[in-house]
Amino acid sequence: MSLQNILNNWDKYRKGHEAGGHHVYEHMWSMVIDLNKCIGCGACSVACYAENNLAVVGKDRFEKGQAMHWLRIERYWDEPNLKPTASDEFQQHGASFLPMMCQQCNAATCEPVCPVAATYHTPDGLNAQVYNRCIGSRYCSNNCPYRLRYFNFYSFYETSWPEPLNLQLNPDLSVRDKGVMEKCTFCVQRIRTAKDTARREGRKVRDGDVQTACQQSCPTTAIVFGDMLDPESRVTKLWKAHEVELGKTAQHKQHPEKRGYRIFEGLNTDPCVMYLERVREV
Amino acid sequence: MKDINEDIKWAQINADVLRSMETPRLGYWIAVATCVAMIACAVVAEIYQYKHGMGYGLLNWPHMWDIYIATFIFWIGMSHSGTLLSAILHIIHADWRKPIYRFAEAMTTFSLMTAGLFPIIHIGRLWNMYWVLPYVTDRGIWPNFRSPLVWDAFAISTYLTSSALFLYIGMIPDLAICRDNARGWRKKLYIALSLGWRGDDRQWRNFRRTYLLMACFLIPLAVSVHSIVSSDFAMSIMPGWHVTTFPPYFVAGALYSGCAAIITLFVLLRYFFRFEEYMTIAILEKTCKLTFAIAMAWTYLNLIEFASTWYGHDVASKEVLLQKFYGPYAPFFWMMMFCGSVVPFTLAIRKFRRHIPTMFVVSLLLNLGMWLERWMIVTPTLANAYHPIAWDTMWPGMVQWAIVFGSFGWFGLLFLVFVKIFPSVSMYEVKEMVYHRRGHAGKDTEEVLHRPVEGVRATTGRPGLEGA
Amino acid sequence: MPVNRCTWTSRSLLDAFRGSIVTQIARVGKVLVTGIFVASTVIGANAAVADVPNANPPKGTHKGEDVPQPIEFPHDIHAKINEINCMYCHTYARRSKVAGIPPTSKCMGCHSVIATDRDRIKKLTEYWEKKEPPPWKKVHDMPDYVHFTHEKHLQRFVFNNEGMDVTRVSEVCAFCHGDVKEMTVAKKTKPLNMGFCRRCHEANNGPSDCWHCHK
Amino acid sequence: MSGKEIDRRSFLKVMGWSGAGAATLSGCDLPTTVTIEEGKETVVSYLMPEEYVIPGQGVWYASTCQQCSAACGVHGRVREGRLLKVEGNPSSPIGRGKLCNMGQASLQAHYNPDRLKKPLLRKGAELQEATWEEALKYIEERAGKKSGVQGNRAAWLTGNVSGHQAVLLQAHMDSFGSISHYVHELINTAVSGLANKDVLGEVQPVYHLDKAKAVLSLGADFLGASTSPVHFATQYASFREAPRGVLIQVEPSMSLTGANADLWIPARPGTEGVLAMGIANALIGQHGVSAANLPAGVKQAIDGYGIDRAADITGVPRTQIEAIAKTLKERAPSLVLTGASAEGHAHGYNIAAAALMLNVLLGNVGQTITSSGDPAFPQLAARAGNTRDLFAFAEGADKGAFDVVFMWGTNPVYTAPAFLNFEDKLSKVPVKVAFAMYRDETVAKADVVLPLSSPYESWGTHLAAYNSDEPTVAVQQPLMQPIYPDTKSVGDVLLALLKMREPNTYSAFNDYYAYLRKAFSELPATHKVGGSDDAMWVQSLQRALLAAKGTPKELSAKPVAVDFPAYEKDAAYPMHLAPAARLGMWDGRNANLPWLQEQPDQISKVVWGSWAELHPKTADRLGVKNGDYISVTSAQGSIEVPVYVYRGVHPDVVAVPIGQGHTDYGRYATGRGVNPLKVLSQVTDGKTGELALYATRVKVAKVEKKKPGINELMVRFGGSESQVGRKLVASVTADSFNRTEGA
Amino acid sequence: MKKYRIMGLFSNFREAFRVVEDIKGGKVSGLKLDDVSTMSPIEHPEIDEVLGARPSPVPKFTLTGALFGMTFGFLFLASAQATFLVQPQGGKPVIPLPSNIVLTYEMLILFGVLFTLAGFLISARMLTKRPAIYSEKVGIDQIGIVLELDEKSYEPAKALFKSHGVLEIREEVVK
Repeated sequence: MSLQNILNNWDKYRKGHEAGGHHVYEHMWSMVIDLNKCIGCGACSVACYAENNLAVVGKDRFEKGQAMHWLRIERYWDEPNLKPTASDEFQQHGASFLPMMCQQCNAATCEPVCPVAATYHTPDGLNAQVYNRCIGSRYCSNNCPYRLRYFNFYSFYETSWPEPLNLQLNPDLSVRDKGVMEKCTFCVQRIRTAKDTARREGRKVRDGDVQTACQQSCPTTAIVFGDMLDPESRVTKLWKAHEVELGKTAQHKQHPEKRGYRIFEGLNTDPCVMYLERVREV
Repeated sequence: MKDINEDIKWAQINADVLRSMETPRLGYWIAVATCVAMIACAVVAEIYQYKHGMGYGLLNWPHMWDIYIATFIFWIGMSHSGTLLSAILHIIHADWRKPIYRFAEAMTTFSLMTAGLFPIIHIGRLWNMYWVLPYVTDRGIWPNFRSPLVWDAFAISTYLTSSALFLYIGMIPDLAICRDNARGWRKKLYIALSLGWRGDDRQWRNFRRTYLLMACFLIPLAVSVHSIVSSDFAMSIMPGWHVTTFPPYFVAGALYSGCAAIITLFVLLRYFFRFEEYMTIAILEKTCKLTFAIAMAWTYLNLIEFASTWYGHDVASKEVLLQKFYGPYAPFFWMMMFCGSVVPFTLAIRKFRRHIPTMFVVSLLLNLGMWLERWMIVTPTLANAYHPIAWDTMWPGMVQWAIVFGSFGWFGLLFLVFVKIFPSVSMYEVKEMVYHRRGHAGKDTEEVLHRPVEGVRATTGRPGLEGA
Repeated sequence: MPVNRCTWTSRSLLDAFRGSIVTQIARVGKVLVTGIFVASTVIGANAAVADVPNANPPKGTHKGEDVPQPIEFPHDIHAKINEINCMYCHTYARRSKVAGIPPTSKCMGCHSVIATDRDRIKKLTEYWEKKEPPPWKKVHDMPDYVHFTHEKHLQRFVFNNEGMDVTRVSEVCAFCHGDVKEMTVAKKTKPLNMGFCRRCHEANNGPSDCWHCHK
Repeated sequence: MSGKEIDRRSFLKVMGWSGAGAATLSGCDLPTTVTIEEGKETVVSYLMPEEYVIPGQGVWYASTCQQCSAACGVHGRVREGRLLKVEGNPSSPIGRGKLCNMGQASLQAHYNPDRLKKPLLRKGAELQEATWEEALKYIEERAGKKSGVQGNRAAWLTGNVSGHQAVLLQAHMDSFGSISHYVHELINTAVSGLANKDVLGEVQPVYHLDKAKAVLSLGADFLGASTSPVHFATQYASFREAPRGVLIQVEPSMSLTGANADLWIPARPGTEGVLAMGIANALIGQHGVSAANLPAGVKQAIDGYGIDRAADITGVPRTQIEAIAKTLKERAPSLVLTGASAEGHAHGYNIAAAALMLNVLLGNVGQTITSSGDPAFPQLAARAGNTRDLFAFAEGADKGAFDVVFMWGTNPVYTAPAFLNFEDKLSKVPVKVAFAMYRDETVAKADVVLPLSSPYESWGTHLAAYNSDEPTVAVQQPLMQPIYPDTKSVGDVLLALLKMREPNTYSAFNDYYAYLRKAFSELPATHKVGGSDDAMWVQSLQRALLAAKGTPKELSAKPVAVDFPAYEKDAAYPMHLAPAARLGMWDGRNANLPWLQEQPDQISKVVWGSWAELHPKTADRLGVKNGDYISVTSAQGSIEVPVYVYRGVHPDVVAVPIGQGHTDYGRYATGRGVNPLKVLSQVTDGKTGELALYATRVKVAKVEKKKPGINELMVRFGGSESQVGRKLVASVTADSFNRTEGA
Repeated sequence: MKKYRIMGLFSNFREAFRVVEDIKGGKVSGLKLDDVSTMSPIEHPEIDEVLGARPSPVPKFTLTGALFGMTFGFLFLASAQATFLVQPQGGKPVIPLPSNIVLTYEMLILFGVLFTLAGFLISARMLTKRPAIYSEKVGIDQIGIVLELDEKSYEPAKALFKSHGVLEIREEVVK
């Protein structure tokens, strides 16, 4: 905490996202979700409940809109680029499913608004939420265009895990009490375990070492997860193949028919989750 | 027409004002009891919320904020007129401010004290509220200075400190008068508070400078405070919040609701403390005209905000706007427009302006409109933001209503305590007003100045300020 | 089943205020004072204490409570008199986040022949014969949102630390556990709070990312 | 996954718990919201742990999921003796390392707070807790060697059962000389099974979705409530890879599969067969598909349903029928499947047979439909359930044909339609023995209840109801010590019962583990890894499966001639009831799992309750909107249920998914929603006698509900069902996809 | 020599000002303008014309406070941010100017106000004991002309007060 420090490192401290950001990233965890394969079954969502100690809130609280699903499957009956079918009478093209979890934005709008810095960007490229620092101002959730942050409106642990259901709780992460915000962490406890194991074995984290709970469960393998800084990882290849790049607000694709896109990219949140468009017979 | 009867005797001024601070009567206690009862509602609700979580206020995903924040802005807004207007009017030597600025500034301080409660009440873990403050700790963590909420904390504490000091410094000569007329505990209190004021020329000279400098600070400060509060919204990314006109819009709204509140309290004080001599219709009229001007500015800024949203053609913002017009919150939106933009036209009509009961009702309506405005800023955006899966209509629960209701009791109680302990009309400044008026009137100055003053003393025939 | 939860939420409002706001304000004050005090002393003291190479041991003391254990385990006899390495019994420390209480089989490995006539050993044998491990109580407890890893700290200060002899591991353990050699039943003698951790991380270039410890 | 799966038995034996039961587990690093509790928490310590057991680190063990009959392999993560998470077992040819939502929620079945902890004995009207000795004595007195119960007077009413449990069950039956085994499953393949047998010569052939380029599904919800949802979903993933297959779904109300179809068509309920005939007509007539391999009768039947007639009967436009035919022809190989909504009619068999005829016509047999071969271990094979058995059992019970019934793995009191009057008939059996994990409607009627340990606490082997082309015996091993010490695995219960009947043979086995271990050691030498019995056993446990490749076989392709009754309108009951089953609630057995209750239904996004799906047209006619109540009345009774309106349902259909409406099934399920099975009409499939699930005609009327309570409210996730122009889900054409990603 | 402080109370402000003018004009020997001060119920700037310009150092305090607030504010924020390295948030730099400007602005005002207050308390000699000659009438409507004088000027001054129609004379011995 000295003037010297500020002056010496001024350039470093003044480096924003556009200039590459402050971090020298160790990893850049990211995800690809193939909507062509996603069937909307919800296995990922339940897997997330199991892995991340998500509270079951019950019907009345669900009705009030206080559910805690970090990974939610959205279902829409229309698509913006899909013209209504000739006979508008039936839902002929089925439904449009969209699994939504925290997009781990590199320029996350939730981060700068937290009054106590309980949410920030880690050197792993993750959007961290530190539960024990959170005071529950809920500003982050308000400022998340994806609405992917969930608030502990109650001490859910009082009702969600009657004995012996509480024996299932994962000890690798906290059970959240009332008054704190929570959200998808890309299964940070699994990332941590994989990194520890790799370190113990004296090697780098390999592609596939970390599987998120949703990815592991997905019956159609629609979710791919990995490190964008590893040039050999599947996600890197997919992002490349679909001509989507991090750090852009609009992708100028050489092949516009490539399916990759990021949701609300134009808001300059720079999400780390790329979706692959659904495929339809027309 | 004259703002004030310039022939009023100075001793009478002292007597009238000190009388208002005397041992309260039954009506006062009833008012206090009412306020305490209202606070009790809020306290019960808050205890419940504290124990069981924010959910019972029916806050939800995506409505993480609701009328707590709306009421917070409301109170912050109300705090603006007092000090800001007082400071501006002081600088431009509009001396009609003098009989009414004291309670207006008190209103500022108390509404800030009320507003300050809301961020605390609304956070999920209020027992950790102090983490917002930048204190040195060996844990090596700081608040996040990027967050508009931290700006709020800075701005509000600066504003509260400054406006309380402004109020207090302006009150020192009056406190000295109280000191001279008080007994018992009050005497001790006023001795301490008047800081040894004796009214010598050195004190007056420095007092004048200090007061002016404070006023100069307070004007930009007050503007910054409400623009910072508007940053809570304008700095976000949400449609309907991310609006460039928000800072001036908020400041205008703040002045507006503050002026309306001044009218309300003006009427009440005039009636209950028989301050007809000081809080004259002429001053009321001036206040009303000012309010009308601000109301029109507010209306304009409101319309320009809609226009820019409409013209700007951002899909999400437009959606929010349309939802305000036609959605489930539309009745409240149109009521806000009615109260905020139509009702103030009564202020433009002399007949209404001079009719005190009408003005009382109108001022309440204006403030209702301003409260609705804040609600309509916070909630429709949350109800219809970018992600359509999170579109939701939410009505606040009883816990929220009770706390909002109680905040009025808290404000009322603070104000009731204030009027009995502090002079709610500035005695020395009314004297100055009379003095200068006569000084400038020219013709009868000599005569008035040379006329021996009758031996009227504040204490004569009156018990003075009793303190147990 | 007593799944203990409490304190930083509220049982009753009064308790909560007693337990949180008032004490926290007090704590802030204390922290402010001690923070400045400690900061000044730490800088001075770092150079002096250098028993463990490449390490700046954390400063701070704490007066822990006496914890009644099912068997009054004498750390002094084992670690001081008999000079048994800490990791002989706390064998998981180098492999896992938790140091682990030694399995009863490990106790019995020696105590089926050594000192079998002592009361404590008789009690131990009783447990062994009942096929029940003694219900040891946790002395160094962390809040559940803190994820401390013994393994990494041992790697940093012992195994990957040049010039550090594994037999002196107890000096590293003492960073956080105090001089256990001088205790019978272990007692908490270090504050083990965030300031304590942070200061040490700063002094030894440990990670400063929140998510390293809080998840 | 770490390769540390080894003999669980020794692990459990040596692992000393500081006591027994759940109470002491609290000490082992359970995450709570606690701050510091110096000296109050007990630390977990072991008595004599294995080398690989390290506190603070999870170990993965393989086992088998028991949430449905698909028998997916799982890996369970165990830490400090607690099972924390299950994942798919990548070695399992069924799930391929994947797991569905029900599989994930199996944890909650295991840790369910409503599990039975002690045996129950009926004392008067009440079931009261008893000891195992008392319960077994009670059974011995009434069904032991000396009880005199013989032959078919002892009955078994179970769900799907396979593996060594089936062997023991058979032995138990044999000890009575009984053949009265009634296997009841609501979600079954009995109708198509018979059609398959008649046409293909095999009840359950293997489908190759991944090889098909076009799939016509007549109500087959293979991604949802089907015989092997995870397996089909993994196949679906490769089906959808470029070059991408086309999925056409014909059904009365949208299923999960329908929601993912390229073309979703609501045919008039029960006319799917006619549609198949029409398509066949179009194939023969317009695309020159040779009908030479069809028997004459079949050809004749096809001719009877010209495209126009088919279009008229089914309500599917002619153009669509032609388009389907075109797609099926052009995108060979194709696959035609049928499912519950097509088969659940009085002529369900005919519809299934017509679909098979299409497969034969398109030459799919041998391509996308192949034989599963003769099973390697026929005695372990799954006894697949159906509803016919339930009728048979009810009839027998009604006549007083049974002295004792053993019930397990099925909840007929809940699933039986009201017309069957099952509860009364069941009560006529003097001794009702139930083995169960939870109290459910059937258990509540039993006289003695033996508490089962959960599948993750039990040993067992299973053969999947649907086998992929790599049939395996799935091995189920306990992942943790029983939470409740007074529970026993199914195998152990069966052994205990057998010991009453055949003490000489079975007293050698201490427990089911011993039996199973012995059984494995008697496997032919070809199964032994390197000729070692122990190595084979360890490997079986590590992979939790044992290869069971059967003898290869060829399928026959002899379509049978079928005809369809004319579609009749019913003036009194103009609507069709579609009691759809969903991946999640399944047949209602998962209603007590909070994760699944809280997971929004895939289609309607309703949580924690029932709903009725209506077409907007129908809803307009009734004057109802989302959340309003309607009554659905059949000749058998009436239910009241809130409405969800969307365009994924035929206008003449009201779809009420099954699974809710439990009356006695623990805290999460009881009193939630309605059970549409209760209003089913007494219609059965003409050929198989199966309950025709989709054949009920109903009438629908609006019901006014003033201020519904939370229990009656329809709670749905999500604000907008439209993307309102935002780019959330976007799509490209298959052409473009095949072009860019096909190579 | 004895030192006195006397105060003449006037209800006629003009008359009181004339007293001062007379002293200025040397009517009382040994009395300088610097020895004259007033006690008045109101703030009336024209008194400066009578008493002459006297210094008020409050603005200096204000300037110091504002400058201090600005510098301290920014440096405090920047150094806190520089040591708090888990700060990368939303792609913003570690030391973000927009928010620091806002907060610096607030700190400027806060310290400006606090220093002004301090300046007032110091330069107005607040928090000192009231002199014995203080009359509560200056809190009502009378102006007091206060003179610091010695025995020599004592009587002439009193006479001067009387000549201008003083209502009351209060006195105290200073030394």
